[in-house]
Amino acid sequence: MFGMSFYGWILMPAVILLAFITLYPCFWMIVMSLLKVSTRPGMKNEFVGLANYAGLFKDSLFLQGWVIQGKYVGISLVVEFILGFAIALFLNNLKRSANVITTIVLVPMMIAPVAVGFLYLYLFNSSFGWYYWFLRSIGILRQGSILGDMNWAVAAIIIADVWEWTPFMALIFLAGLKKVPLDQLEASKCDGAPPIRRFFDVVLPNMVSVIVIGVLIRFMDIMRYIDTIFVMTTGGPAGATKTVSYYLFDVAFRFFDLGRGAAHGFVLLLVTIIIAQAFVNIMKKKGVQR
Amino acid sequence: MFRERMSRRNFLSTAGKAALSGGLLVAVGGIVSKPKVWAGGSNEATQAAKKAGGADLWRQYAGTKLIFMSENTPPSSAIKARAKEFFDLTGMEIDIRQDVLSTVQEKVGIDLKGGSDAYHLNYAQDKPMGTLFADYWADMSQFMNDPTLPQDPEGYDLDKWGYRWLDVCGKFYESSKIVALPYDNAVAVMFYRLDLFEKYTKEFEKQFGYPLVYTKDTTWKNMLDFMKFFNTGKYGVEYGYGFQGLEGWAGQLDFQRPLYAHGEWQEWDMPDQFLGTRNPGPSRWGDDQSVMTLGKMQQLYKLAHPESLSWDWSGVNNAFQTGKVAMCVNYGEFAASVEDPKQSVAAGGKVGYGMDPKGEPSWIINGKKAVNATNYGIGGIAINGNLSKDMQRAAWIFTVWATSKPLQMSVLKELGGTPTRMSVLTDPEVVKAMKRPTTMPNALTYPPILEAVKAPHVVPGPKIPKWNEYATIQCIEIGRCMQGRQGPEETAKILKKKLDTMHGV
Amino acid sequence: MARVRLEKVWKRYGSVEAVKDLSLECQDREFLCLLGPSGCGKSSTLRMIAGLEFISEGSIYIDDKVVNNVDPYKRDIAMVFESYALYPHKKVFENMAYPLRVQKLPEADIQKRVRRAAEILDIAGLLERWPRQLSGGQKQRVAIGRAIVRDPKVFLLDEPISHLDAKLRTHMRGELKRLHRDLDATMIYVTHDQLEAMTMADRIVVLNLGVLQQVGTPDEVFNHPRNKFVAGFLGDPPMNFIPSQLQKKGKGYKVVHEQFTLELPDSISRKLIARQSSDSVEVELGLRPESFDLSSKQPDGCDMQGKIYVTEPLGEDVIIDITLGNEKIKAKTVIGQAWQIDEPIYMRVKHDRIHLFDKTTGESLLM
Amino acid sequence: MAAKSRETKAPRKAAAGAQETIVHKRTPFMRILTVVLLAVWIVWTLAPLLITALSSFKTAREAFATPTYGDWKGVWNIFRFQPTLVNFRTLFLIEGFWPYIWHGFVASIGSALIAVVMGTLGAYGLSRGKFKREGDISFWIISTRMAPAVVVIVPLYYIFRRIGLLSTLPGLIVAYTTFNLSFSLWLIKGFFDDLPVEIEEAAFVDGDSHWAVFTKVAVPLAAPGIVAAFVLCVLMSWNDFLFAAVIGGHRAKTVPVGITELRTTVEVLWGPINSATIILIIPMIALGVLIRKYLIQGLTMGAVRE
Repeated sequence: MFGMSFYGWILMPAVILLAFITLYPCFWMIVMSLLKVSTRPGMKNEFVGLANYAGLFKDSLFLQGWVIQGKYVGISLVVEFILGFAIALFLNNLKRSANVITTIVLVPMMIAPVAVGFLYLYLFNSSFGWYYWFLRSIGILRQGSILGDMNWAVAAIIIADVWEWTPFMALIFLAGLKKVPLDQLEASKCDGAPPIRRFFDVVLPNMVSVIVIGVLIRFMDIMRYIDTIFVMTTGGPAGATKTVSYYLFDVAFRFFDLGRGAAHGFVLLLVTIIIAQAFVNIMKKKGVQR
Repeated sequence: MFRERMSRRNFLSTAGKAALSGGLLVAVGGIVSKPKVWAGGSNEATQAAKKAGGADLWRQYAGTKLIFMSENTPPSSAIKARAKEFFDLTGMEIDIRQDVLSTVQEKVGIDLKGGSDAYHLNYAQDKPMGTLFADYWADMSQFMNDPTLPQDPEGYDLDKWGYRWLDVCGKFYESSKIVALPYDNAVAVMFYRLDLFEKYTKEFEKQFGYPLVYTKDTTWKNMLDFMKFFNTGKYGVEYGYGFQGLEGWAGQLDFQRPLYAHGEWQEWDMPDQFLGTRNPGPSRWGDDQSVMTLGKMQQLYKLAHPESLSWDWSGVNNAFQTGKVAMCVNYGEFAASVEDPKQSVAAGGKVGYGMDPKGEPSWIINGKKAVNATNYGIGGIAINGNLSKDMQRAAWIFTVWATSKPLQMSVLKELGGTPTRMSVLTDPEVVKAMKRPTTMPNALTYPPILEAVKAPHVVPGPKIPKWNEYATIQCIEIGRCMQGRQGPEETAKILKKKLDTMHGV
Repeated sequence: MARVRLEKVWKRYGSVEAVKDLSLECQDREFLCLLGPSGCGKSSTLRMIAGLEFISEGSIYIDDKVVNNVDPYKRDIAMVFESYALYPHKKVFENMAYPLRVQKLPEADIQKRVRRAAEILDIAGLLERWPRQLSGGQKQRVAIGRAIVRDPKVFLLDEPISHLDAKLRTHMRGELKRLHRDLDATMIYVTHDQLEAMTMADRIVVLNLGVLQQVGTPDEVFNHPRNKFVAGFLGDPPMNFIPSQLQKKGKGYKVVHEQFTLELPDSISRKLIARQSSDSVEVELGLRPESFDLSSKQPDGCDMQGKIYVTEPLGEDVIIDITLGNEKIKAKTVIGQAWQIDEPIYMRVKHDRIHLFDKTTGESLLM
Repeated sequence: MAAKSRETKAPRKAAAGAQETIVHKRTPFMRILTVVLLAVWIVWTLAPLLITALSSFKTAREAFATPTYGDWKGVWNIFRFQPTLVNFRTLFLIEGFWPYIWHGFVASIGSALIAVVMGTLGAYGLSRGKFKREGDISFWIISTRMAPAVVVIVPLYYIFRRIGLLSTLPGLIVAYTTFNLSFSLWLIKGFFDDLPVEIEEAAFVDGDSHWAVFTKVAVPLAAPGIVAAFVLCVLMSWNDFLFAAVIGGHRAKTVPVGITELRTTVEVLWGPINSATIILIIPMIALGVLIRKYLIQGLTMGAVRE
């Protein structure tokens, strides 16, 4: 009767277009990952089975890429989480100017990652960058360089990410804080729990789902985007910021080893999905669906 | 670059105004129709063609539209601005698409490897492009003696160009095929603050026992002294020297200079370094000289500006312009921006240009020579081999036109581009401009360039199909070594292993 | 006006069976109440009649026409939703006019019908308001108004007044009943509130777990419940059930409990004999709180004796909780006597108000 | 949704007020701490933008004028300059940025329109219909958000070349749709899920067909969500770099691509880069503020509501 057919029909256009723009690339990726792509015209692509995948695990840049990616993702997420939570708590404290300040805080999220890269490339430049000047002036950075130093360069891309995305976390947490049930808070207050206890016993458990969603979305995006790194360091110095997603760009578009690139991309996608799924499972286990 | 920007403004202002006034219209046009090249009135070009005596040869593919995928370098911009002349001469439209090199690589790579012909002409930078794609480009030698096609009156022989530049960007792995003609060069020379050198020479002599001058015999060991001297910060700059260690092409070239300077060391043994080879076999990494040089480079890097590893040519140029470093090795075309008082504190005759530092004889243990290792990038124009024969011929007409002496001459005069034909480099007008005061600041670098790009100083770099991967691996490992993360011996060993694995040795 | 008939209707959601083999008929101009606890399938039944849910099996007829595959808007029905379902982006007038606009009636006609409906419902002053500016009762009237402007064949009402406060609910009960009379319409009304069903319905359909329990007039279902579920669901406080033994005694029967023995009157015994009950059966004795005569002193012919556990005065009446051995029962009486907690209390059962149910099946033994 | 939010608004407001005491009491110390920390955060947020914005009006030498280290008075160098439009002039007259802005504008709006129209249809279908493999469809749609762009670009390039979409605005629009469609579908679905079904059912019973219920009742009620999805699609497209660089290319270059090209082989045109950065980010900040209320719901694809 009503239903099925109508809803199916209106879902169709989206599904067809999505299939066209996602399934084919996916299929292509899987096929290519099993081939050794020819390097000269006239030569046939050669079927090599799983050799491309096996090759990945012998490629130290690939393996190192995961370590760097882990550092980048891990530290960024932790810092964004902590700062975001703090800011959310403080924003929550505001009464009158809350809206204006929240609006200011969210500004960085709107900015193109490429632009963020250029902002920080400019600020960290040792010849004329104001942040470089500031760090030198307060003495954190002695004679040295930010983007030319393997440790500082990682810090730099993390700082850029933190700058852009902490507001995202803060806003999500703020939304979460506003949904902590009043009665539970009051009950805990009546039970005489000190503020810290109240935070851990009432506030945090009520925010698990919000936290998981925030971290999950940041995780997914940080795994995909290479724009900021592309602009700021192009993976250097000495490969210090060559995350596994950035290295994929190298393999596919600089080495033009499309077979290897496809295998690389497939593994990256798989790992992202698995970790994301694990997050979702945690959320389900906690039984705190939105 | 001051001059360049000024003249680019002249060239492009017409287009800019059009875009401003009718920005909407132009842009809407972008959706529905293909953008038009500025085609119009001037008959000067037609006259020139007639004078050349073969107007019909030039016009045989009139009506064709050619697409040239190029890096956004000054010569490409200049040619773009002259598309109208080309149209008047040949009746063909030339659509020049400019992108940054990495994007050019991506697009050309996908295009060529997919057997497609979206881009008829490709920018053929010798190493990052040619090594990968040369097999996909058309052989130009078939057109060179073809009487049914226009030919350059000077011809295309090796000696018509800078030292073996035709080989460098036109021949890959075999000498029988020519896949590109050179139209743009970038040669690395030493930029140093002559004013500071003159001012503090006594001071320096007191400390180090010899005068502070830069000559073609200055060695990398002297560089250590210069850096120690300037790094004190007392002499007008913050650091003595800055490298260009940015991963990729810049870093590969930069590391290559000290490596080759000491005993002409190169990664692989090749029959002809200028042609390269498809699989060079086992690498030389790990031999005593390589470890020795790496060790010395570590010392150099310790004293160089700490940002060196993240700089490419423009990064180090910014540092030089802002007076952060007293010396840097950079490509000749940067002279314009260094000499521009609006951008640079070093402008106004304060800069000296010399050959790259020489190898230090005491650091050489393989018994070979110490040289002023000089490397470069030669940009060529190549024709997509996936094109039909007729389209290839049409593309050839553009190639001949774009690499001809008159065009190179005007590009040099107007944009400060860097010519590839010897006839331009030795033109009296250009020779005159090589001394101050000059209207072509880039020409100031030609004397050291012309001296350095010959044997034995010149080093063309390993031309291998896996050049990009090699450059990445090498930059990362040497970079780690320069940051003190791993010792020279260890680095050499890792490089040997990785590069040999890459080639399946 | 129209008749609605359901024939062996099933509704399944995956493996869950919401409505099982339901057959019933709603007469023309009847006020039929679907009554049951939440999850009993009453809403599903109503939504199947409306055409908002698929019918898994069986058929639904409106005026002898099978409507299983007819879209809701072609069934000529009007529905009032529990949440009122007013269109938040339309004013009250437009909300009420909506069904008419869909039918593309002339504007004058629409105006006339909406105004008339508004007058009937006493909301003429609210027509220019937005739904968010209305109170719950007003929204409810608008929702009803939207239903009546159409003059449909059948009105379907899904717990329309359950979100109102108690006082308003009582008021609306009366209003709805009057409306039914004035409109002379067929109405199917879903509720979980037995009081609503009792006061308003011509007939009540009691559902539990998707199964039809009993259909009948309010009097029938209240006084002659077919099973223990119906008996327990209707009445407030609910009927007391006391597990006991039904034994034959001479020609008649008696109910035996460790605390008391109740001799059954002939009228009941006859029914039991007709059922050919065996000599001794486990039964549930069902006694409504109203079916006791209470006394603090032992009267003649006292049936049972208990102890007062607590008293709940209700103004005019009082409910007394009584401990009867291990059982606790509630009795209701007129206020007036001082009942003391923990004092003994003596009860006489109104013999015509006795219910007996089979212990295992829950079926009434008196039907 | 409106009905629902009305019911929940009152208690939520109360909760918001009482949150003040979630962690600490409102002591003067806490108040000062709050003000100070938020002030620091605002400076940290705005400083890069301020420096860049001011630099875009400076000549190169003014922009490069950092003082000696530790010379704190030198901070005023940031504000000491003769405003000039030379960078903007270079950007528009020489580098020809107008078309880039226009391309970005057309491509983002075009793609956002497609994504929102198809997304609204699909979201309604997915939200209200019952499908056998609903979970799989949902997972598929959301998983497209996890695919690294680099992986998608190469095969898309080949398809686009074959059908002639490469390096055209329509091509760029379709390319953006790869990420916009799944995003908007998922986001708008969340808004439809929030609508009480009864309102639509009432419309059904009142005599509307499916299509009429969808257009006259469901879409107007989910309009805020649809608008938010549209704006966010515009934002993501406008900001995109990789697709624009490879699929868009020459004839459909957008501002982010244009910016990266200002880092030329021979010099980094910092002045024009700063101007272009400002041009790139200002409209998006404006859009972001505009849909501020739905921003979080949008960016979390509907999972978190404010």
